Amino acid sequence: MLWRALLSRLGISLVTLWVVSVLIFIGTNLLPGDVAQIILGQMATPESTAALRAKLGLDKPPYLQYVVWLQNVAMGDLGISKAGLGAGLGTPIVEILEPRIFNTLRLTGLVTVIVIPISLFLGLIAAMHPGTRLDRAVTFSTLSLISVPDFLVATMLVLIFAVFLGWFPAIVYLRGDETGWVLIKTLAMPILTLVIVASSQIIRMTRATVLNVMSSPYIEMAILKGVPRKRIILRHALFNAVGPIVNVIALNLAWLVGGVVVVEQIFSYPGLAKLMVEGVLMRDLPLVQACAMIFCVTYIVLIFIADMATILSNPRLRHPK
Amino acid sequence: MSDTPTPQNTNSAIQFDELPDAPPKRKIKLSLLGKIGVVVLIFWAIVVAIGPMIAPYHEADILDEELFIVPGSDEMYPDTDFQPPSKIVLLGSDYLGRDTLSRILFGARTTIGISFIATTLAYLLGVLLGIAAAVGSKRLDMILSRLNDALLSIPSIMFALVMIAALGSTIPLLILLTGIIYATSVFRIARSLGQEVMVSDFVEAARVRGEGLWWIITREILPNIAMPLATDFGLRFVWVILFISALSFLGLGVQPPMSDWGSMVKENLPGLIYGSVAPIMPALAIATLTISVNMIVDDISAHTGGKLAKRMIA
Amino acid sequence: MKEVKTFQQMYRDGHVSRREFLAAMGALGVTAATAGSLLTSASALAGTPTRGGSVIFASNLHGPDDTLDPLLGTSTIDYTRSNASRNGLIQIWDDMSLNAELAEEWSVNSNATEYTFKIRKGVTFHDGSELTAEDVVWSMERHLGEDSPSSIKSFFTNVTEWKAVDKYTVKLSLSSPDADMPYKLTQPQAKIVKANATDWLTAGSGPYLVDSFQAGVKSTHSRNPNYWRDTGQWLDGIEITAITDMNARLNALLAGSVDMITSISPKQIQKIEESGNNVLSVPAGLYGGICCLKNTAPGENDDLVQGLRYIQDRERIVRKFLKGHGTLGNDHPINVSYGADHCHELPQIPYDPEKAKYHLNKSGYSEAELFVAPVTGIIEDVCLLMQANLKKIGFNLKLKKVPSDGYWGAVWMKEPLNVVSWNMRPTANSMMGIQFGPNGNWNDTFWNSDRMGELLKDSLAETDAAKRHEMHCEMQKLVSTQSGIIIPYHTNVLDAHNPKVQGFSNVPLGQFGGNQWMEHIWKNA
Amino acid sequence: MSILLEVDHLKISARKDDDNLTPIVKGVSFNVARGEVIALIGESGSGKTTIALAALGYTKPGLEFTGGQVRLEGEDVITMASDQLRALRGQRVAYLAQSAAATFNPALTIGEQVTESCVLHGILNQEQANERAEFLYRALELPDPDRLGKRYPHQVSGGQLQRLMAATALCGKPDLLVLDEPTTALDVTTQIEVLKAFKSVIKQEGSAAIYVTHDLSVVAQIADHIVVLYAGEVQEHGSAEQVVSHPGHDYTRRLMHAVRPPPGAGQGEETSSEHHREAPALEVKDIVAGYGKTQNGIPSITVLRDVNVSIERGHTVGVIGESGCGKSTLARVMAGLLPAAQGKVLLDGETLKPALQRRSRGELQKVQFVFQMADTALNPRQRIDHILGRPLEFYLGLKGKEKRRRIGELLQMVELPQEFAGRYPEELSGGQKQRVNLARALAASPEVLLCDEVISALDSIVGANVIELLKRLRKQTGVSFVFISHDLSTVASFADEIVVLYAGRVVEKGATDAVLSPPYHPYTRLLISSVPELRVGWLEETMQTQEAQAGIDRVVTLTDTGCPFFDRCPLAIKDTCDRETAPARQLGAGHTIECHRSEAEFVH
Repeated sequence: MLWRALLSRLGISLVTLWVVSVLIFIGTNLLPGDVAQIILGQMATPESTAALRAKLGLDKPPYLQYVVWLQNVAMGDLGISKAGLGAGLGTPIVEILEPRIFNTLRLTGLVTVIVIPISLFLGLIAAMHPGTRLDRAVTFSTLSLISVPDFLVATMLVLIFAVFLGWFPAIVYLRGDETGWVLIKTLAMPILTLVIVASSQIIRMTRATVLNVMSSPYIEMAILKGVPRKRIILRHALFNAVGPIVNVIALNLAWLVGGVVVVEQIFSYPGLAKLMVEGVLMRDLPLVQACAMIFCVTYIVLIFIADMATILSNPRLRHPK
Repeated sequence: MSDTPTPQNTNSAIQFDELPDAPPKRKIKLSLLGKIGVVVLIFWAIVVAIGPMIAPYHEADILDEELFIVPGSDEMYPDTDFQPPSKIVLLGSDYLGRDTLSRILFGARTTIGISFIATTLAYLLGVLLGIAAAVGSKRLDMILSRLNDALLSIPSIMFALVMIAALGSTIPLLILLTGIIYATSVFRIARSLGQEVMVSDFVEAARVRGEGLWWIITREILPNIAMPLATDFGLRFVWVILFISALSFLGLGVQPPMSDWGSMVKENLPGLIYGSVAPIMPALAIATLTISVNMIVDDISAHTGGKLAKRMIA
Repeated sequence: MKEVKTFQQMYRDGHVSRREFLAAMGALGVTAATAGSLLTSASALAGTPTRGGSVIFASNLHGPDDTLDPLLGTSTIDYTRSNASRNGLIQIWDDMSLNAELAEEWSVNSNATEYTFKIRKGVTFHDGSELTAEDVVWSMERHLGEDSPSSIKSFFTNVTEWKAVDKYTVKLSLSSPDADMPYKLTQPQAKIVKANATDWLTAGSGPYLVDSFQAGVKSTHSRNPNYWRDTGQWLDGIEITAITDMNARLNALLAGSVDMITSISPKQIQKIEESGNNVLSVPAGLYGGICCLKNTAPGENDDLVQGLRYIQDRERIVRKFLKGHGTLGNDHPINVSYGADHCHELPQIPYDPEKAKYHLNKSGYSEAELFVAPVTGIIEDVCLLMQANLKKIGFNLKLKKVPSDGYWGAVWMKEPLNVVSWNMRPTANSMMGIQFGPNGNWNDTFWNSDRMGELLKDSLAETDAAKRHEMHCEMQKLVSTQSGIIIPYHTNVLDAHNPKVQGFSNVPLGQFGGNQWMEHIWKNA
Repeated sequence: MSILLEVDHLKISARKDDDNLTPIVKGVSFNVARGEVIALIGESGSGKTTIALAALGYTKPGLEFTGGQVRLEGEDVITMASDQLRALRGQRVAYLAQSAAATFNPALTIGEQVTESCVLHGILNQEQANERAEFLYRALELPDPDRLGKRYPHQVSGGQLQRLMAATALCGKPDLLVLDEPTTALDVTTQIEVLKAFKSVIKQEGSAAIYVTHDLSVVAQIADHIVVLYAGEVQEHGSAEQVVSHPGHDYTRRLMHAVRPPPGAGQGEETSSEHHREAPALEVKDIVAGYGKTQNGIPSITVLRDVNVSIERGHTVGVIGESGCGKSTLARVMAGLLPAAQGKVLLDGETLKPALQRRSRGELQKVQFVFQMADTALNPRQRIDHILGRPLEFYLGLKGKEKRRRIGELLQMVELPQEFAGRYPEELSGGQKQRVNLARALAASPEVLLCDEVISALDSIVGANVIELLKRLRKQTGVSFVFISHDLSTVASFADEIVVLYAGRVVEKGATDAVLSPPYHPYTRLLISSVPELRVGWLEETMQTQEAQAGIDRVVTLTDTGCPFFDRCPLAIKDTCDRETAPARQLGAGHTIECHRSEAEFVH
C-alpha cells in the first residue's frame, strides 16, 4: 500500500514534469523575434540569419525542435547560451547556471534553517494559547506581513538596517570566500526579508493546522486523560499536522528558489530568479528554458517530497493491517 | 407525538417536544478586527466608485511650480516633487510633482478594478474547470489536474514575465495572465470542494432521481460550495493585488500616466530616502485593503473551523 | 568678471567640462590662452594621490552576456572591464584630444585613405608575451566582414585591409576618405588583444589583470606589475560588478558596500551629497529625445513636429528633472560639449503653448501615440510632462509604455513616434553623420536631405575654423527645423562615489570620465 | 457505601456570540457512591454528556459552568486550578468516549495511548504500565495481548478499540469511570461483547461509574441507579430495577414505550393483499456486485454474492445484518447507483438496465431511495418546498398551483405543518428532516421505497414515531418497502419478510415469523440473542449461553469458498463449512436457510 502510494505519486510527478516541459517549450517560443536575429542584433542580414538558424536547428519543425531539446535536457545538456555565441564560442548554460544555483541554494538553505524552527515555534506557541494576547499579536503581525508587498518589506528593512543603523550591507556583494559570520552578515538583508515573508505563511499555516487538529476528538480525549498542554501539542497534535505543514514549507522553498525575483533584484543577489529575468530581457531562449525547467523541477520534487512525508507520516500507510 | 403534534397526544407533545438536533448554526458575527476590515473595505469600494470625481487633480497632472510658491519668498521655482503633505497636496506630491492623493484615488479604480476582474476571471476559469474535473470522467480529471499541476509549478512571476515579454504589456493581457495564474489554485479548491459535494447524499439523491449533470452542477453543487469559494475569493483577491503590484514593481504594470498602486510605490521609491511619503501612501493603500480583506476572511474562516485554511494549500 | 568666476567654480565642481569652459570663455570674449591659465586640473584640485587600497565599482546593468571579448562589448560594464585590462591604439584625453596609446605615433595620407601606425615596443600581454603588429592586425580584422560579431563593425565598412608592415608597423587602407578614423579607434570595442586568443583572462595588455570573471556577477582585478607605462595605477585592486536596481545601487553606496556607482538619478543627488559622498557630474552631449518618423504619418507633418517642439518645457526639465545637471536641448545633438562645433548663435526654442497649439491645430491632428521605454534616465518623465502640457492645450497624446528590452529591434525606427537616447560621439561630424547622414546607419527619423550630405562631407575636409563653424551651424539649423528629432535636453554624465576615491577625469564619453578611470584614480586610506 | 461524587445543583450554559447564556444543564443533582454504576439516560440534547464531563471538571468549547458544584470526595472540581484538574483527570476520574475510532490518535501506538495517562501522572513507570495494560488486554479478552501495544489504532477493529478505550481508562485505576455511550456505535453482536467486558472489569476493579446512554435496555444491564434526563433537568431518579419495572415519570414511560420488544415470531404486521399482482414489484436475481475493477464479472472487492431477493407488491422486505454485510450495497444495486457486475434487477417483471443513467424516467420514478442520513440527504441550500417540488416537477410535470397543493398534501402525509414548506433543512430537527426525506421519495408516487437505515440515526422515541408513520403510509399508499436496518427489533416490527445478510450472502430469508422462530440459521440466532432485553439480569443470562461465544468480535471477511460465517459459527463443521458453499435448504413456503447443517441440527 505504501509502495503503491509512493509509486503513484512518482508517476503523477513525472507526467506533470512532461507537461511542464511542453508548456515551457511553447511558452518560451512565444517570445517575439527570431532568436537568430536577436543574437545577431542590428547587424543581422538575411544570409547570416539563415545560417545561424540552421546552426541552432531553428529551421526544423517545432515538434522536432522540442524532441531534440527534451533529449538534450534529459541528458543534462541544457544548451548553449547566447552569451558569447556570436564569437563562435558560446557559453554552455550549465556553466552559467552553476554559480547561480550555488547562490540560490545557499540563500534558500540559510533562510530555511532559520525559518523552519522560528515558524514552527511561533506557530505552535500561538496554537497552544489561542485567543491570548500573544496569539493575537502573532496572528495580526503575520496577517499584516502577508498582506503587504514584499518589495515594501525589503525596502523598509534596507532603510532601517542598512541605511539608518548601518548594521548590514544594503546589497549583497559576495567576494566568494566569505564564510561564517561574514557570510551571514553579507546576506543578512535578503535573509531577513525572506525569513519574514516566508515565516509569516508557515506560522499561519502551522497555527491553523494545529488548531484544526486540536478540535479533533482525540485531542479532547488527551485533555480528559490529564495530558499536559505541551505534550498534547508536541506529541498528539503535531504528528497529525505534519502533512499540511510540510506542504506549506515545500511551497515556500519552491518560492525561495524561483519566486524571489523582486528580492533578488532589490538586493542585487545573483540568484537563479534574477538570471531568468536577465535571460528574458536578452531573449536568451535556451537560458530561459533551462531556468524555467529548474524551477519547475524544484517545485515538483519538493511537492513530491512533501507528499512522501505526508504519506510516511500516515500510520495507515506505514503500518498496513 | 414527538416532533409534530398529532391529535391523540397534543398534551404530552407540549411537555416533551423533540429536542433540537443541534443548536442552530451560529450566524457569522465579525470580531472587532473583522468589523474594521468591513469598514475599510466599504471605504475603498466608495473610492472606486467616486474616487476620480472627488480627486483634487487629475492623475496625470504635473502640478505647476507657481502652486508651491511660498508668499513672500523670492524662490521662483520651488521644488514640486516629493513635497510633504500640505494644503496644496494633502498627501504630498510624487517624483514628478503630481498629487499623491489624486493618484491614489484614481489608482484605486485601476488597481482594485484590474485585480477584481482578474480574480473573477480566475474564478470563472477555475470553478468551471474544477467542477468539470470533479464531476467529469477520470480521464478528464487526470488531464486537467496534470495541466494544472504543471502551471502551478511554474513560478507565477516568471510565467507573467515571459508572457508579457512575448505579448506586450496591456491591461487585458495583464488580466488574462493573472486570471490564468490564479485559476490554477481556484481549480484545486473548486475540484476538491466539488468532489466532496459530489459524493454527498443529496447529490446521490438527485442522481437517483435521474437529474442531468447540468442540474446537479448548478442546483446541487454550486450553491453548496458558494460560501467557501466566496471566502476564498477574498484571499485570492488579496494575492492578486499583491501579484499585480509586484508586476508593476518590475515595470510590467499599466500604461502611464495611469496610476496603479504598485507602480506608484515603485516609481516613488527614490523618495523614501528623503523621508517622502509618496511611496508610503500607495503602499498603505495596498496594505489597508489587503489586510482588511484578510481580516474579514480570517474571521469568517474561524467560523468554518479552519477547513478553509486546510484547503488553501491543498 | 563674475561670470568667469562662476564658470571656474562650475568647472571645479564638475558641472562644466573643459571644453565647455573654454567655449564659455570664448563667448565671454576671453581668449583661449587666457582661458587656459584660468583652468586648473581637476586632479590637482582634488589632492595628492596615494598608493594602495581597492575599490568596488557598481555599474547599472549586467547579465550572463557580460563578456571579456572587447569586440562584443555593449554596456558600461563591458567597456569598463575592457579599459581595465586592455589597451587601444589611440585614446582620448580629458580635453577630447587624441593621444597615443599602443600606437606610439600615426600618420595619414593627404586624402585620409591610408593610415600608418607605429606600434609601441616592449608592451607585454598579461601572459608575458610581447604585443606586436600581428596582434593588432588580428584584433582589428575581427571587425571586418558581414559576419563579424563586432558591435561596431559598421564603423569599419570602408576598411580595405589591415596589414603588418613589420613587427612594429601596421598599415590601414580605406576605400573612402575618413578623417574620423582615429576617433573610431578609441572605441572600447577596438582594443588590442592577443592574436588567436583563447584565454580572455590574459589576452590584454592593460593596467589591471583579470583575476576572476563571472558573467552577470562580478570580476576582480589586480594591478598589472609589468604595465608598460606609468599613469599612476594607484589602486591595488578593482572589483567590477553591477546593481540593476537604481535604488539598490544608491543604497549600496550609502551603506558603504561599494565605492563607485554609475548612472545615478538626478533625484538622488541631494541625498548623496548629504550623506557625504561625491557626485561626479560631467556635462556631455548625450541626450534623450523623441523621434517623429518623417516618412510616415503623423511625423511627416511638419506642423505636428513643430508643435511638439514648442510644447517641451525645456527649462523645467533641466531645472526639475535633471536638478540642473544638464543643458537645454535645441532639437539637434550638438550641444556645448562639442565645443567649437556647437552653434551658440542658433536661438533657443522656448516653451510656448500658444505656438504649440497653433501648429498642432494647423496640423489637423488632435491625438497621437508615442511609444515610450525607459531607455534613458528621465525620458519617461519628459514624455509625461509633455503629455500633461499637451492635455492643457487640448491635444491627447497617448503614451504606450513598452519594455526597454527588445526596444531597439521592435520599436525604434519602426513606430511613427518613439523615444530614443544617444550617447555622445567624439566629434560633431560623427554624431551628425551617424544619425542624419545620407549613409548613416541609424537615420532614426528617416529624414533625408541632400544639403545635409554635402555639409557633412565638406565640413570634414574644411580646415578653416570659422567656415567649419558656419557649416556646423547650418547643419544644426537644418536638423532642428526639418528633421523629425526633438531634443529637449542634454544630460550630464552622473556618477557618484565615496569621497575617498579621487582623481576622476572629465571625459564626457562614458561613466566616470569615459569609462577609463582605473589608471589614474586613487583611494585615500 | 460512601459517597464518591456529589453533583449538586449543577448548571451549565452555552455562551452565544452575542454573549447571551443559554442554559443547557438546569440545576442537576445526584450522587455516585463508591463501586456504584449510575446511568444518565436521555435523548440527544438532554445534557447527559455535558453533565458526565462535568465530573472531570471539563466543558466542551462554548459551554461554561454557571452554578452548583461537582464534588469529588468533597472537593469541588469546577473551581479547581488546571494543575489540579490535570492530576484529577485520568488518575482519579477516567473518561470513555462514544467513538473510540475517533478518540484514538491515529498517529500514536495503542500502547502509548493506553499507558500515557498513568505514566504521566506518575502512578506507574512505563514498564509497570505496560504490564498493567497487558493484564487489562487479557481481562478485556482482546486478541494478541503481548503485541497489541505496538500496533496502531487503525489496525484493530471498532469493537476492540472500544475495549482498548476501557483499558486506557482503567490503566490508572481510577476511582470513577465516566462512560459516554460506549456501545452505541457498535453492532449488536459486538455491543453485547463489550458490555460484558465492561461489566466484569468494573466489578473486578471496584470502581464507580457514570454510564451515559440513550438506550434503556443497555442501562438495565449495567446500572445500579438510573437518572432520567430531559432538556437539562432530572425527570426521574431511582434504582435500575425500580425505574425499569415501575417507571414513575411520564417521560420515562415514553422512553420505555419506544423500546421495541425483542424480536420474535408474531410481530410482523399483516399487510393487505389487495395490491397483489403476478409479478413481484422488484426483484434481484443472482446479483454479484462490488467495487473496483471488474474482471470476468467479479469485482476486485466483491461485496454481494449470488443475492436473490424479491419484493412482492405491497409487501415489506426487511434486510438485516451487521455493518459491512452488504445491506446498503444491495439497496444501491436496486436503485441503480451501483451497477451490478452480474445478475439482473427486475421491475414489474421487466429487466432494468444496471446503471441508472440508462434507466428511463418512468422506471426511476417507480423505485425511490430514502437515504440513511436525512442531514446529508437534503441539500442544505434548498427550501423544503423546492426539495419536495422537484420530483413532482421532474416525474409528474406538476407546476404552479398544482405543485403547491401536492407539496401541502405531502407535508400532511408525513405529519409536518404546512409552514415548513418555506424552511431550510437546518431549521428542522432530525426527525423532521427524516420525514421530509420520506416525503421527497413519496412525491414521485413510487411503487417501491428503498429505506436504508432510516431510523438508526434517530433517538428512540423519534425513531419509533417514524416507524409508526411508515406503517401508516404503507397502509395508505400500498407501496412496497425494502427496509434495511441493523436493528432486528425494528425490522421485526415492520417487515413481512426478512432477508438476513452475512458477508454479502443471504444466509436466511423468509416470512418474518418463520425467520424469527426456530429453526434458525446459526447467525440469525446470534443476532436474535444479542438484542438486549429490557430487564435487569438479561446480560448475565446471555453470558452463559453458547451463542455469546460466537459473538466474539472478528472482522467479517468475504470468502470465495465456503461459508463466510465459518470462523464464528458454533456449529461449524471443519473441512466442510470452510471449503464448500453452503446449500440452500428450503424450509417451507419461501423460507430458506443456507447451511451445511440439517434442519434438525439447528439449535432451537
